[in-house]
Amino acid sequence: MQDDVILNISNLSKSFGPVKALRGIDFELRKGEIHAIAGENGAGKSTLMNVIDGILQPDSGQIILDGASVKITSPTKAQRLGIGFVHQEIALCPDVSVAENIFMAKTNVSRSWLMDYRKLEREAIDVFKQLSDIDPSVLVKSLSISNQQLVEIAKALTLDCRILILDEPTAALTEAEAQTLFAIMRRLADQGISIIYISHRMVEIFDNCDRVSVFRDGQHIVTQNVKDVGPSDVVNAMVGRVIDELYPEKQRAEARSDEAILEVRNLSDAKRFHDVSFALKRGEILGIAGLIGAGRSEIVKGICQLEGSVSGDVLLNGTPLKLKNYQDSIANGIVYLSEDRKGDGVFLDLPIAANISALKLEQVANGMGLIQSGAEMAQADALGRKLNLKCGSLSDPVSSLSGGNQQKVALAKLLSVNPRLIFLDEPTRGVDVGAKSEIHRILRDLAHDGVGIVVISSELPELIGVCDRVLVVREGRISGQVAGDAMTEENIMHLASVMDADAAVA
Amino acid sequence: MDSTANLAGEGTVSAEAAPFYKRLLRMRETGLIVIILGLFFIMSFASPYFLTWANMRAMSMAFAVDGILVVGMTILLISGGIDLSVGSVTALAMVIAGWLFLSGIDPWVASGISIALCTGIGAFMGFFVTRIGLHHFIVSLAVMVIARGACLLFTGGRPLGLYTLPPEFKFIGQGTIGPIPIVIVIFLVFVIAFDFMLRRTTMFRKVFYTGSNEKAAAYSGIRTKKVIFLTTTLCSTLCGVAGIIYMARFGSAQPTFGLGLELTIIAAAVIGGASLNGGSGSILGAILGVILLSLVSSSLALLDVSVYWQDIIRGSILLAAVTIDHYLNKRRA
Amino acid sequence: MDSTANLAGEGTVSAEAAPFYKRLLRMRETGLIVIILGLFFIMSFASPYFLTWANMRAMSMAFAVDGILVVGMTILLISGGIDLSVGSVTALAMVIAGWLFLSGIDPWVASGISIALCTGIGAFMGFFVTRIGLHHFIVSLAVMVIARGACLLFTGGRPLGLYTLPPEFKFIGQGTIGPIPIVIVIFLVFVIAFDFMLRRTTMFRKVFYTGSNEKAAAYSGIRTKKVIFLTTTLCSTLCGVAGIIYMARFGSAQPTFGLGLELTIIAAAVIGGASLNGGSGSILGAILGVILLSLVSSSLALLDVSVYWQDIIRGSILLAAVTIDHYLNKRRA
Amino acid sequence: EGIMCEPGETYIMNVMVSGHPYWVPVYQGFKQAAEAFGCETVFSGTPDYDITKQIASFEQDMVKSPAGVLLHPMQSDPFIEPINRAIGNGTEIVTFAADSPKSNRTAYITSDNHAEAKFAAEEIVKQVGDSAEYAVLENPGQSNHDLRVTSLIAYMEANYPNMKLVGRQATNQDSNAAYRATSSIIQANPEVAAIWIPEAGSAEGAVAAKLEAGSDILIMHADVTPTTLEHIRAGNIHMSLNPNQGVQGFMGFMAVHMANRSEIFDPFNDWKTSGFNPVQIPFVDNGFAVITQDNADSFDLNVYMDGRDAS
Ligand SMILES: Nc1ncnc2c1ncn2[C@@H]1O[C@H](COP(=O)(O)OP(=O)(O)OP(=O)(O)O)[C@@H](O)[C@H]1O
Ligand SMILES: Nc1ncnc2c1ncn2[C@@H]1O[C@H](COP(=O)(O)OP(=O)(O)OP(=O)(O)O)[C@@H](O)[C@H]1O
Ligand SMILES: [Mg+2]
Ligand SMILES: [Mg+2]
Repeated sequence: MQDDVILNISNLSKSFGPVKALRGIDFELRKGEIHAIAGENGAGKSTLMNVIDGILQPDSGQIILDGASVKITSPTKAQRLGIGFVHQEIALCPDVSVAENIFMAKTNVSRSWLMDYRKLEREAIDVFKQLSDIDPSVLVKSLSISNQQLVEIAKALTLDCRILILDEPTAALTEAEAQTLFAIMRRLADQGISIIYISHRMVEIFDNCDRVSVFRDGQHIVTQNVKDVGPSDVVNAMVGRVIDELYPEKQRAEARSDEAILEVRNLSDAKRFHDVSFALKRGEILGIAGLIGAGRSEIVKGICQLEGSVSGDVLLNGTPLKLKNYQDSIANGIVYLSEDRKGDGVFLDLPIAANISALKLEQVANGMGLIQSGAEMAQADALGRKLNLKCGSLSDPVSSLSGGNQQKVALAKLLSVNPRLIFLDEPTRGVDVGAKSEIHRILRDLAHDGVGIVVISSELPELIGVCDRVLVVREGRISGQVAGDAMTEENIMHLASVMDADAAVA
Repeated sequence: MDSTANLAGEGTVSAEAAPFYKRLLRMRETGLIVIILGLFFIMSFASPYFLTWANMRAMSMAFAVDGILVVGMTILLISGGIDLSVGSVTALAMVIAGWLFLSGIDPWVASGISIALCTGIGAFMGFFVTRIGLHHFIVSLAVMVIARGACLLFTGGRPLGLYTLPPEFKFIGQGTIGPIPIVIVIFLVFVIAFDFMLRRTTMFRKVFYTGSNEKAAAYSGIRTKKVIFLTTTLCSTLCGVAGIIYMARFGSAQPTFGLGLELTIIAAAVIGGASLNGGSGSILGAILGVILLSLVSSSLALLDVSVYWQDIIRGSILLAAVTIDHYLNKRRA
Repeated sequence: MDSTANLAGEGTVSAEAAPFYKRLLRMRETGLIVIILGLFFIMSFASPYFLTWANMRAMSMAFAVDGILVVGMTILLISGGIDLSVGSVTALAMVIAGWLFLSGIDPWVASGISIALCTGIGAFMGFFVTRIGLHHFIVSLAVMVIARGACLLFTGGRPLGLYTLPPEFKFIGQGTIGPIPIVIVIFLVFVIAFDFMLRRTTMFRKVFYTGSNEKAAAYSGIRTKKVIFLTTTLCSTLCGVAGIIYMARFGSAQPTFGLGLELTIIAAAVIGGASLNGGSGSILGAILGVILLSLVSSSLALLDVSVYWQDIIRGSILLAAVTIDHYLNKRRA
Repeated sequence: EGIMCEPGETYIMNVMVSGHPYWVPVYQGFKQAAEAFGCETVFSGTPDYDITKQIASFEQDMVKSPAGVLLHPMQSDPFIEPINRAIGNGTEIVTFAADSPKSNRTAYITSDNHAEAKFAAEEIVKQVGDSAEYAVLENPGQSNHDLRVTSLIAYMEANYPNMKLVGRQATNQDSNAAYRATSSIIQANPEVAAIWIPEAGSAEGAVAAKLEAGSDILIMHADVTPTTLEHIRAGNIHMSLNPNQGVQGFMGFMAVHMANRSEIFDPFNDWKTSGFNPVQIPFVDNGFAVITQDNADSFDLNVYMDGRDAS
């Protein structure tokens, strides 16, 4: 048994200034296993992976690979040692084609002098056959964030590695792509490749992994065989308390209202969606499901006047809106949480507090337009507490936060303005179980208070758990909706991929 | 960490709790202040003339008006832009105002028209950047050439002698309040006002958002194009103001004024912590940058260093200063 | 779509399937070619001397050596850097080689030493950028000042007369092969070689990766610091080469050569599609940029446009050209 | 004692673009005169083409209370106030090569650019006849270069109406720009017979264009560099008019030193009541030399500077 330990981390520590991200971590990985790592946001999961990949250098501790102590000084070195890494934050070259991005590492070590673009594209198509149908000759910057995520995965799959690290690869993927990925992972594991799999989705861990390690506050808590434990044990170890109800209680039948907060009629834009009509009732949380590229984000951005020019009518509380741009939307209390956190969700270089106040600076300013730093801090502090934000200081830049905590900053920004209608595109992307259920509770409370909530999510259990009704979008049209007991993964997947009819409404 | 500098001074909970000297140590600008004080210390030993009032006055007069230009440039850099036309637009401001004055127009009115024209030039550049979608670099380069051409056209290439400017007009460039030259007073007013506004007002905070991540700013409901348009325009307007002050100071308008000035101004802003990628910078830092550059030039002149060595020494000090500053900041962060 | 330029010709499957004229239409450079042809068309009507062999030859000589500089600058820009020192390093190359020659060293050896020295300067800048972590802008600005100072130091500010250079050395600057000047031949060799390498070799593809997203490139195992170090060094080395050719051509070494040249070179690269944020650009485009700028200047001279109007016209054409190019690219995308 | 300097009595020569070789022989003349009187000299100014910096350096010179300054003011009017203040504080000021006429400076030493232009015009007509095409390169914004050109054109128009100006290009001392401009002029005007260039940097580019085009255009220029000197020797450049820089510096020193010793002089005028320095010299022409194939050997600055100290 001991023999097939391929990677052994012992007593490893790493600090960022005053923040102790890892404190004496121990961790072992066996040959051919899929090893899940779970932990709250900021527990130090990504930091450990960055150390293993040579991106960060540990302050102390040892990395033992195949029984020998190694110093991994750079990703180049890690690659040579057979370590492949899918990053939590997408790191691709936007000005370069998909094919070249995928084979960047290969190109780097290639002994050939000349590029063979045709070969690259052929091989890229081969890789994608398993995953998706992205055209390998397009530039990465023209892809949506979820497709970029797929490219990032494809990139790691082409590496000749013995250890493959996947840091929340499914955060922006839908069920279908995720399942493809799991199949690939299993096959690789069978070939003897060891996989470290980081995720906040318990289902994925329990369906696909062999062992699970739990981290908390930069420490290793426990490692167990998946089959010996249940999700609640893991959650328990993660947050140090029992989370009894993952999802808040839904809208009760008698609370249902016919009053529409939002009504959308025949919304179309030039190419991405057509004839979209739906209504959001008072007190309900409406979900939007669909496959990657179905056009969910586009529809919502269209309503908010964020992108493109749309035709059709939008009514808020019965009055038609004449929105010309997103500023109008915000003025009307309509806000949008972007799915691309790093690209357009947060200001990475600016302080956390300044990020949270960005949507409506007037709230933290006095009558003369002077920003009151006290008020700004207080606002950030209050919202940060509410969302369980883990940070050193509120004046640190957002770039110093863990992925999930960055997501909380983005969310705090929206909540800061007391909106009347919120569109959330992948709201809990990368957020840990505890904070996630807190966010769901907040959404439910807001809905109860009459705020319109529309959630787009690729995580079907989340949609089913939190929404009262789910619209399904396929190829830019609403292909149906499900509610009540009809709200099952099967029904939604069905609508998203083939059938075009109204499913039963309870 | 660089980029938090601008907001940190005011913002952080911890900073407000910390004692004054600790806050000072954490400031982005402290490194520069240390370097400048170091040079002061060395110079006061190297030359008996250095710490005289006359020398201090001469040295401050040498950077005061450039200081106004660097304010505009810093704000533009923070918003993610850049302006290569500052030198020639400043010259054009002098030339137009001088030309109008010589055509019989009241110098104050002429100055107003000239500054308005500079604002127009800025708006012109802003239009090409925000509406057409060209890069600031190339637009301002074209405008730099055009404005220089316009200077030649209005003067026939010869400096305009404006000796007849009324004394109350020249006063803004040559007068003093007590022992303090008016130019220095104007400089201080601009610097303090813009430093305060940039740190504190919601209006200028949007400049930081826009420069830090234009898309995220747009997704936060900020009219980023408008912000960029305005910072571009402001920079040119300040060129107009600087041109008028120079005209009053020199009593002439020189078509070749400010050749290569753009690089000095950008360098000063960058030394002071402004990022060429936008999103960070501070007026105080940029002014310290101008002071540093000017101090080095003045010191070399005062010490009668051979001209054949001056550039080498100047460049080396510049490089050494930014390196030291970089390390001081890194240590603190 | 801008940034596909680099691949378009060679890379995309779809492009290879499409007929030639369609591929041409899709190229980033087509807009510039159209604009240049347009100017050619207008000029051949405006002046009967325009389309003469002698005029074409003179026009090409005027941009050939700058073309070598723009190759280095473009590659550096693609990697995410910038170099303000090209003008003074080119001058320094002339001055050092000339000075060594006048001290009795064989001109070929002197040139070799001088080019090696420029490489050293590039390595020096690369060190400060990659090891210390300073920005290209500020490092190259300091080096620009230092190199200019070194020019003064080596010449006492006086141009070096190198009339006694042996004829076989002058040949590289003044000779012809058949009707074609050697300078043009050298220029073409550099351009074609680097254009090919940048499009096709794995080595230079890493430059694109590094400039497009340094972090992503580093995660893929590319030694991005090394790449940046090398592109910085290459740019200075090519300054050395250009300096030697200029020396052979003019038979003199002027310490003041190339003042302000950096802006022209950067502008040419940017007009040709290089991004100031790194990650995109092409040699062909940059060369077209140099040709465009040079063509405008030559045409204005040929038409004997009043000097007081020339700058205004030149700047306006530059602005118009980039605007048209921008629209042509947008339409196609 | 008397006309000789006291120990430590220092005279400063202040210029802009102080690395420019033009100042080198001027300063030699200045220094030679100073040595004759046992005075000390300093070469000062700014390496930049920047009025603000030159004024700052001038004012910093004043901090040292020198006996006198030989000043090349980059612009006339901005220096009025600093010059007058310096004189008020007991430092005598003399200008050279560029003037500040409205100030109280006591003397102005310069080349007569009109005389140079007139000489050049006459020489061109002598060589190519009085009904030919000619061209000029110029450097708008620099007054002495500007005068050399405008004055030549005016002289031609007034005296030789059949001389036709066919090209007028700004090249700003940049040899590559001058190459381009001259090439174009030669292409556009096959008949062009002569070109007048107000400085030497552009002449280097112009002669390269001439040689490449195989043209026999007559090149005349002002100032000289080693390269243009060689081309004069080789006959590629017809001649160059070079201001007597040495005289400029020598007489400049004399003027400022004499102004400082004005107590030895009591002229027949109102100086006592007006309060002006009695040693007032409105204008000294330092003259110019004509460099041709025959005398070129005497104009090699590097040979001249051999064994001399530039600063
Ligand atoms: N560059 C940095 N500078 C300062 N602090 C950092 C930096 N990177 C990470 N941290 C801190 O280290 C801690 C661990 O972060 P890490 O990214 O490893 O968390 P994580 O477990 O991956 O969380 P998530 O689930 O949200 O991705 C966090 O408190 C984070 O704020
Ligand atoms: N900037 C863009 N340029 C070109 N096509 C785009 C752009 N953004 C999105 N698309 C395309 O528009 C379609 C709809 O994208 P959208 O982002 O709305 O899908 P989605 O349903 O939100 O799925 P996901 O966000 O999971 O990719 C997709 O085919 C996508 O590739
Ligand atoms: Mg993480
Ligand atoms: Mg989406």
